[in-house]
Amino acid sequence: MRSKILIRNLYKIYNEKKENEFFALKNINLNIKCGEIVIIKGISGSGKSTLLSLIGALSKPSSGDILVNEQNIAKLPDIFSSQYRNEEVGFIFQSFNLVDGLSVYDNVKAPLVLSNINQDELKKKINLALEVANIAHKSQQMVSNLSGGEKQRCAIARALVNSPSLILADEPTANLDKNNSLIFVDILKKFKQLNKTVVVATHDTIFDNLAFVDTYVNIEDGAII
Amino acid sequence: MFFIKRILIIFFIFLVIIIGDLVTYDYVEKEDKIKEISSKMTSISPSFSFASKEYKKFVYDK
Amino acid sequence: MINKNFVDFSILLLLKDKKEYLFSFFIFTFIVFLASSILFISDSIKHDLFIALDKQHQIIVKNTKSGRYTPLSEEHIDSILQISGVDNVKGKVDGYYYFAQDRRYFHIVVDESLDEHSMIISSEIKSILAKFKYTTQFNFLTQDGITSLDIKKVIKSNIISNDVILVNEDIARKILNMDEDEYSYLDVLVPNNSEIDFISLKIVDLYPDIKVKTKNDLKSDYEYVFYYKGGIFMILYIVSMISFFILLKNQISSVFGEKKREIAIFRSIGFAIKDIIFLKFIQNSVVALCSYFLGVFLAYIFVFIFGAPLLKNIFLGHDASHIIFTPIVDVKTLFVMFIFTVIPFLASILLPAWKIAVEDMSEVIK
Amino acid sequence: MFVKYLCILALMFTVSNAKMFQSISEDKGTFVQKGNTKLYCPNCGMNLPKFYKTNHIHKNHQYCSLHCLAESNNGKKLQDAKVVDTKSLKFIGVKNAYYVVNSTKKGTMSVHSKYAFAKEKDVQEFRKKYGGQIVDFAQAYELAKIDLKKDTSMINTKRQKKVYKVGKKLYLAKCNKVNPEAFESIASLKAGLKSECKISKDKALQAVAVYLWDTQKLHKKMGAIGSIKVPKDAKCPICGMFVHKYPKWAAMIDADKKLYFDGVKDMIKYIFSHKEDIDVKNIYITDYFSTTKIKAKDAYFVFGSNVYGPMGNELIPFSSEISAYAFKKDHFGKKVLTFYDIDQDVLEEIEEL
Repeated sequence: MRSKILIRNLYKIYNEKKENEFFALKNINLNIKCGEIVIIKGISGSGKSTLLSLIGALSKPSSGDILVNEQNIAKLPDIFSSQYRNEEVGFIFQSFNLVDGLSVYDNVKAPLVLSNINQDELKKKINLALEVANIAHKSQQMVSNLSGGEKQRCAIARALVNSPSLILADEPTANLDKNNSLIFVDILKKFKQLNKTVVVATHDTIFDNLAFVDTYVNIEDGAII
Repeated sequence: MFFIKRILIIFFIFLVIIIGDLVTYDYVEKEDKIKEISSKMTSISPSFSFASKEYKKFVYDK
Repeated sequence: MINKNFVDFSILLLLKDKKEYLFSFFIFTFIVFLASSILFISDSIKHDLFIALDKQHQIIVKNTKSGRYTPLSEEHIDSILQISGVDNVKGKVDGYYYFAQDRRYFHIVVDESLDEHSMIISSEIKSILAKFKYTTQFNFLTQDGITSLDIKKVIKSNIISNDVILVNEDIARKILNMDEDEYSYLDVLVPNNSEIDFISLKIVDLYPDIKVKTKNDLKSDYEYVFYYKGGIFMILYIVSMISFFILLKNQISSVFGEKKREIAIFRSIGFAIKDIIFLKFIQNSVVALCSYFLGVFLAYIFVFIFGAPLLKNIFLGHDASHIIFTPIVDVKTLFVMFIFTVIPFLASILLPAWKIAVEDMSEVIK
Repeated sequence: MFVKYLCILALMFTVSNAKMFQSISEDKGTFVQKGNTKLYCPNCGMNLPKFYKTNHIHKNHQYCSLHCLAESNNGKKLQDAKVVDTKSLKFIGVKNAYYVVNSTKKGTMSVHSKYAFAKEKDVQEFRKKYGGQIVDFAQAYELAKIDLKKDTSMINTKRQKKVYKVGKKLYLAKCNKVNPEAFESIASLKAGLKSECKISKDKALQAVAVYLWDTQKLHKKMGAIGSIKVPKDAKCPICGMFVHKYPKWAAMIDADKKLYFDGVKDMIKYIFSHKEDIDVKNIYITDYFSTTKIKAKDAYFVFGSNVYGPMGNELIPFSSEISAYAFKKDHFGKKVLTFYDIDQDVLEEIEEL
């Protein structure tokens, strides 16, 4: 199977060449294939979030390469890395990162407004994503009125709306109760059926020993063990 | 878009009022009136007082 | 780059944060309103004055004695007439009559077409006289007793006729207590414009006590009064400048504070730096343009349709209720105002927005 | 503060000067003339009580001033004239009179005032106050004759610039038609006008009388009117500039085809090159001071002054010799020329300046 993500000799150093220099990631090499579900495990501060934001091109590595679809996103200028985030990646954050004051529908719409598509298609895409994330019934609600699980599903709908091939989830269940966490695991299964590549960074034990997960990666002090 | 359209309509109403006022104002009449009176005066001084000291000086000193 | 969805979304976000923008919107509107009201009023007054100046002769001569104005005599006319280049000299009677009951001055102007029993007054004076029950005639107190004149006509008040009473020349002399050979001012007609300055120098040479004003002097006097440096204008402009900077600070802090997280969210879902800047640009342009035009429009309606109720008193004093401003819209100055308000406003928003957008957002959105 | 400024303004009209020094009221003086011209000077028509203190009597004619006396007698020697004593207001023989000339009190119709007194004591007193020299009648009369030319020119200037215009306006507005030919003197014309016009003031009546007398009986010029009308597309044939931009400098040759120039210099250049086709009568120029159209052959040109036309140094045209010389003095001109004085050398000299 084709490689989706190929990481080579990746380093991320904060405060480089200063007194408080800190190696967040050290020499990471990773190969994730298309349609794989990868769980990155590690305690907080181990560097798994940093790795995820590097894969999502939210920040730039200090050295090393990240090849996504054989394209090195580590060295992309802003305009292309933004496009990559918009079209290829769906993010699901621990704190959901929804825009307060907007409805669920408008939150999900946000990634689509950059491309010039017509109203019907826009509606269709949003409704589809809402269906998949099982939040369609609350589409006109303000996100500030939602419960944690609903917010989560709203964030998932937003991540899916542009039908990206790669989904990155950073501690998706940290703010959820047991029930909602299990729902997320179900959704993860759904992603597998949709043939999406998923990378989840978590320290939650709920993800342990899942049959449909392809790879478990353990990270400690910025290095894979 | 709806919002912008609404604003544009409001501004358009304003504009119509203003242009209407500008067009209907009789400049010629006013000009004639001023010229008529000013041709009778030798040294025109505006017939108003002004709140600042400098201004009074201007009106009544010069 | 401009697409409908994006603009819609920007407006959506703008309406979401309308409370924050409302303050800026009101302050901005008020500043523009105030500044353009002042501009409209001063332009209107200036316009009227310059029209009035148009009819003036090129040189106006007044006499002084120990720093006070004194009348001129026939002799002055004779000798100024002898200067080559002068085509005609007219002596004019003009002055102020003190109406003690209302403690104000009436400007007595000569109208040769009137007879000895009538006068023409301005509508402002009409309402003042009406307060003292003078509805058909008015009694002037002169040295020789009472001079009673009938009100023949009432003319509209404008910037120069507001306090004017037009009377026959003989009556004017009587009211102002001037002899037959005395004149308040002399009008000197000089056909060749390029000789005006030279001739006014010659007149001063002839009579060192005489004060000579050329039309250009008067023009520059008016220009000076309505120049931004002059008195009240300076104060008003400073006030609006200061409030404008307060407004800018407010607007910048709103971008820096809570909006930081929002910007990071948008970045994470694929908004490029240029998209963020464009988003802020659309939002603040809507605010700035709406405020600017609303301010200008309201100022126009306030000044020219409602007659600038409070501001008028600042400019014209308290007895100017009958003056109507001539609607003059100086597009050039409005454009300059546009440049000096909208552009810094937008710039002061876009710079911090850009600064935040380029920051590493991975920490903010964790 | 506000009231203070207004007070100053109000005061300026309360500080009023006394009436003219010469004037008295009618009942205090002696008037020897008969009929309706009793109060008018036969030479100039002016009101006698108004200028009473300079009145002179000669052969039953009462003149307003020594100027009028000298003018109407063509400067002949007069020993039997009488003059008003400034102090007592009575007439005395001129032989016994003391004249004070050049005092600071203004005279009548003359730049140099001449007042007469009967007693030496009064003369000294007057001189102490107002200065001047004490002379006898013969000397004063000589002086008046010398002043005559200058005074007449001053009076003419005033009349041309002002009095005729005022008179004409009043005559057309307030008077019935009057034929000045029917009157033998300006005084009788003025007396006649009194009944024909709705004018009560002596000054206004005087203006009408002077206007009718001078322009219709003596056929004096009223002063030029109208300027050269330059069409918008007229170009100067010498320099190619549009002339209508410089109306003050316009010059015109009114031949079959009208030619316009933006200055006398260019026009002269053209004339020199087309000498045979141009009649001098058809050449018009613009008077510098009045910006009116005048004939070139009657004009005076100042050359070498510090005033520049659109084409640099210019020959600046004037309608009268007096104004040309006045201009030459004020603006550092080199020469005053008539139209016929201008030749190739002058043109070259201008170019070299």
